[in-house]
Amino acid sequence: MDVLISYLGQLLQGASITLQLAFTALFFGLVLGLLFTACKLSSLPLLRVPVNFLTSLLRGIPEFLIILICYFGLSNLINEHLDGAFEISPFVGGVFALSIVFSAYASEVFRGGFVAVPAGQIEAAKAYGLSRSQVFFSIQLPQAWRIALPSLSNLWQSLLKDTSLVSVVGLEDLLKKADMAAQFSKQPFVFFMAVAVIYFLFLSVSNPVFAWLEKRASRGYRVAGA
Amino acid sequence: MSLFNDYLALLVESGPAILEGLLITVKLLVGSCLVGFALSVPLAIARLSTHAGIRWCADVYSAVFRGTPLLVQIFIFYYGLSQFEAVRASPAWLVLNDSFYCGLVVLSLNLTAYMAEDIRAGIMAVPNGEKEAALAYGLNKWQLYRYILIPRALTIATPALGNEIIAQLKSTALVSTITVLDLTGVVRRLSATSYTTDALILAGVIYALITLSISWVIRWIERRNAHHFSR
Amino acid sequence: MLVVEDLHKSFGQAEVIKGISLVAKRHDVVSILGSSGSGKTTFLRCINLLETPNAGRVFVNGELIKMAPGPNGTQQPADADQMVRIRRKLAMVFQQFNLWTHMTALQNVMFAPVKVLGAEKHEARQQAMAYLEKVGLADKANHYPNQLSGGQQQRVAIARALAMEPDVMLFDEPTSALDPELVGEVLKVMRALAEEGRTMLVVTHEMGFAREVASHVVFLHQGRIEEQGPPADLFSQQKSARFQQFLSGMAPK
Amino acid sequence: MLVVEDLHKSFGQAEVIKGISLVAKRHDVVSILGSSGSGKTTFLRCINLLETPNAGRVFVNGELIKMAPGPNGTQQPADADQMVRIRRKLAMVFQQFNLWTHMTALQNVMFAPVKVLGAEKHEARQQAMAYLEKVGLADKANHYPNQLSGGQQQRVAIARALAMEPDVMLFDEPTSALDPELVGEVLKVMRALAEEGRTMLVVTHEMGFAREVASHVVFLHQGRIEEQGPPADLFSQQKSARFQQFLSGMAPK
Amino acid sequence: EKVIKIGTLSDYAPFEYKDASGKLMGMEIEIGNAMCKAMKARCAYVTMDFDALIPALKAKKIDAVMAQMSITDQRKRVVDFTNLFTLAPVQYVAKAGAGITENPATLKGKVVGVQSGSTHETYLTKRLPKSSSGIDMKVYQSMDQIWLDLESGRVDAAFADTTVSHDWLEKVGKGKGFDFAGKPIEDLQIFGEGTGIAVRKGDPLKGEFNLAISAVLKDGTFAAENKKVFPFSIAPAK
Ligand SMILES: Nc1ncnc2c1ncn2[C@@H]1O[C@H](COP(=O)(O)OP(=O)(O)OP(=O)(O)O)[C@@H](O)[C@H]1O
Ligand SMILES: Nc1ncnc2c1ncn2[C@@H]1O[C@H](COP(=O)(O)OP(=O)(O)OP(=O)(O)O)[C@@H](O)[C@H]1O
Ligand SMILES: [Mg+2]
Ligand SMILES: [Mg+2]
Repeated sequence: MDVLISYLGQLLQGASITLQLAFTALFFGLVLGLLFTACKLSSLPLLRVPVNFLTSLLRGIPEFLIILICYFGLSNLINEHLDGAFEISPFVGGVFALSIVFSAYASEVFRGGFVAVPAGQIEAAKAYGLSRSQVFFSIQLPQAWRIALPSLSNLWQSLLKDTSLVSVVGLEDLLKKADMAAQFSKQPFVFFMAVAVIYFLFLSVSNPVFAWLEKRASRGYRVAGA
Repeated sequence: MSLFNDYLALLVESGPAILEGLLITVKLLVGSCLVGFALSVPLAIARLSTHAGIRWCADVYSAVFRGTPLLVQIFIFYYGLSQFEAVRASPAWLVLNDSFYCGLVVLSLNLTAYMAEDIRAGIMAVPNGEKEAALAYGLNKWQLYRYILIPRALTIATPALGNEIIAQLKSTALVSTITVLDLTGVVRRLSATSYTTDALILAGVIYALITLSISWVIRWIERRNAHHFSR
Repeated sequence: MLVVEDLHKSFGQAEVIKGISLVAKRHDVVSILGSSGSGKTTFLRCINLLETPNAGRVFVNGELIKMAPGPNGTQQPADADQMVRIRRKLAMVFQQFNLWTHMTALQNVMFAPVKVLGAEKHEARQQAMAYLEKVGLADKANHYPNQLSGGQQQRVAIARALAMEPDVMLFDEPTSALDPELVGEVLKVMRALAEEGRTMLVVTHEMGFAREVASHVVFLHQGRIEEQGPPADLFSQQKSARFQQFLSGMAPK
Repeated sequence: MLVVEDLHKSFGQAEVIKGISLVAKRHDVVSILGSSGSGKTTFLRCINLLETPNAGRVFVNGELIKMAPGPNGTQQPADADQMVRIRRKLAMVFQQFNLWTHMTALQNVMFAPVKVLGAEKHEARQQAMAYLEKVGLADKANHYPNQLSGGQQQRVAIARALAMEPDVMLFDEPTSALDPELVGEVLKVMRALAEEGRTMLVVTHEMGFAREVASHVVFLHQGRIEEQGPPADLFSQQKSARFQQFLSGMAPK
Repeated sequence: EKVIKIGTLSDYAPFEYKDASGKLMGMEIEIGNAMCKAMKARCAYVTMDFDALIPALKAKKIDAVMAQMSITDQRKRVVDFTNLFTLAPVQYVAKAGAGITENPATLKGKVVGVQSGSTHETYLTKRLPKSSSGIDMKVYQSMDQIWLDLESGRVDAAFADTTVSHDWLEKVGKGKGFDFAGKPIEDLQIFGEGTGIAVRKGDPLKGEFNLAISAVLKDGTFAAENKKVFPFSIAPAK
């Protein structure tokens, strides 16, 4: 217990890194994910096919490889062109990697939601002369959002925990901090339980938020539960 | 070309080991997906239950398994429980002591929680009128789910479930923390002995290929089920 | 046979059904008229408990549907088994059809007989085809609902209800999407059903139907029965000014 | 003003529209009759390109909707901007209403005017309320579609179309869910619109409407125009046996 | 003043680790500081995972690696190593009184845990394969896990670096009745000589580090730091 208390500050620092990474990646991931979804739903094969391939690839390659590629690969690339004047921080590299991976998953979740929107309502929107983007944002998105929310909350849970992948490039997130403490103190359980509790706290904040979002998004629906 | 030769040499030299790891990975993936899927449907239904007790249990399960890192779960199941004499004496030890089955169990339980959320979303997206028609025709709850809500929900949730399977492919790698030599375990070992990243990259390629085929199958299933959505 | 006693239903603050009582025996065809929003659909939905009434009692074939008090002053079905059992004796054609999108027309029609009544699959299929034939859709048996025209969907919905061969049938505007020719066809079918001894409640805007097929006509207004009686009397002379106006097809001022 | 030339449409192997031509000028109210499945809805959908015709040309206010050959023998709209622009001049009331579930009645009505026509929000709201008033739904403005009765939904759909103040209106059975009283109301509104100079295509099963409001009646049968003309002539004497039968409200043998 | 960016680990006590305040400490860090002083440079430590060290070196995110990295032929293909910096003796750990020693016969029918990809694993596979020795090998991703399974009895012995084992034995193991089993095992071909400091190929930093290593060995800094954590010396033999 004493060890835990002495390392509590470290754990909280790690938790703060985890949250910073996760929120930033969530924002960029959602935006990019919607963009990917739009491409996937496009009637143009030129947009659809490469994006489908890209997102499959992003989901397929192990994350720590993507992070290594983003951090070192991008640095190398930029350095070659900018004479090493530019330095990507581990945070930026990590957020970049987490964002594109998140967006790849999110694009599938959104796509499922969009497909489930009743065709008649999209047709009504088209018939009234809404442009593609208006149909997308005003009719499809609000309804797809409702259907996508539970799966998005899944992705968010995963993202919170995937921040630990960024420890490869030296960012010390919650799990890494716990690892370090466990390795030094030789008391892994104390710290792993602490991690579980802290993640659980995150969950108990984010769950009500998602429940609230779901309720808001379901205004006007009679939901088929039982 | 020398790069290619390097990989070729790696394949020839470590091919059997990699293949063995791949087999374990596939077994874990298929096994946990089957079990996880089978359990996730009842869990999703329980999450939507009007019975507060059932819903509470389901919520707690979902919160525990989605809320904590899989790594920690595996760790606790394998190393944590083994610290207790009582567990070691119980019949559960037969499963827990075997790292492969222990890994399979935890992977399945974890996936269940995630898949249940996707299915819950699908159930909630089924137009209410179709559910009411089923009730009006005297289907009981079980039949309502079995014939109307679940089939429709699965169609709606297919892309999200595909995500879950793909993510699971990589989650299986975490079993290497409990001495199971899956694909990642094998290549980590290879790269640690050879001090090069060739094997890691090779594994990346294999994972990517499996993912591509999974997403292809998912698309195929979706297309097959899509006929009644078109108009 | 169906008895409804003093049924009430509110959505939030708004009371939509304000105490309706009704008796419909075998061979009875009760036609329910009323302007849009008067509570016709809600009334039908309360009978098979798709909507739980706030008060009132419903008997089907003499059996009271048991209700229990639910949370904050509402009611809820007390006995799920009984509810399922009774619903099997009631078939409903919905105003919006509510066909199952993931099944073909044929599957929609044969589904409930097989799963609910336990009919043999082969026989149910033959019977379903016969009903589809009856509504003129044998050639569309393998189409999915989304590949059918509005009127075709409505006819599948009718065939689906017929295939249950229920004691009591609840029809919610079953001919709204049909042309006059088909309306005539459907009315014929209904008359035959009444002769077989079934009980029917039909919400309709077809005055022709109310006049010719119904044995009893009920006029709903703002959740209450404003006027009722045998069609011959009702259509020749109306006591209620509101019903008069409704029939005259003119707008209220 | 609307001109359709030799329109064809197939679903897979089945040809549903087999060459329809039609001219509708300002002030024209064209009533389209036809039995269920004859292709009425498909025809309307081809006009605003919700369904891409396999062959044929459509002119709106004299402007040809450009089509380009698509993959494997189909057609597709050639100019997306043009398509959007033309659709703004066409408003449609769908057979199944297709209201946007995530918007209230009021939002449904004011949405397109604001987003598509760029109307000022405040004004659009006032106007939307006026149209809801016209269809008798001012008190339901803040209800979501799922909280409205069938007839109320249909009236919101009509108000939504009216609010666009389009040149050409496509109505697909706009009174199917309405009682006779409201039907009379809606017909009045339509007559007023025609007097304002708009062009209307109305699919309907209300012979009364066809007789009294339409300036031109078209009878579709199996994807072809079987008979057409001014209602006075058509209803007094039919050349086509099929049309005769249709009107007589009797089933074909 | 010149800045040398040194890549290291944050979870490898007692060589390098972060204490409860997040400060980087450990034997290698202390000696490293002394070497930097000798080189008249300022050392900036950058921590990351072991996997990322060599890529980071190549990407110039760091200039040197000081993380108990063993000098091996494969690694020499991609980086340059300084002279030998520390030795890395290896030894079994088991329950005291279990009768296990460095003699393979005592391990017959027993399960030995090793870290995946380590030289210890190579040793068991090459020198004592199960077919001839009857020793069951179990491979773990990290040392922590071996210790846990040693406690729960899933493995009978752990085979690891004496340095690492010592840390665990002092903090946990001895209290639970575990100890070194037998003497250190020598096999130059497999275990190599020990660890060095890695730098980019052709980097003159290598020469500077070599001078610094000699300096800390000579002035007693190394021995002093060594003594703080281990009762035995891991200084390279002359
Ligand atoms: N997506 C589709 N795939 C296959 N067949 C279709 C599809 N949509 C419509 N059809 C068929 O085309 C025919 C014409 O349909 P349409 O909806 O135009 O009929 P309608 O005249 O509007 O009939 P109703 O009065 O019943 O609404 C019908 O037989 C229908 O089954
Ligand atoms: N879920 C709901 N929430 C709030 N109000 C509702 C809800 N469902 C129905 N209503 C209201 O109850 C009233 C009666 O609706 P109902 O559907 O029974 O009318 P109806 O007589 O069937 O009309 P129509 O002929 O238009 O189908 C309507 O005013 C409607 O707006
Ligand atoms: Mg109704
Ligand atoms: Mg139609």
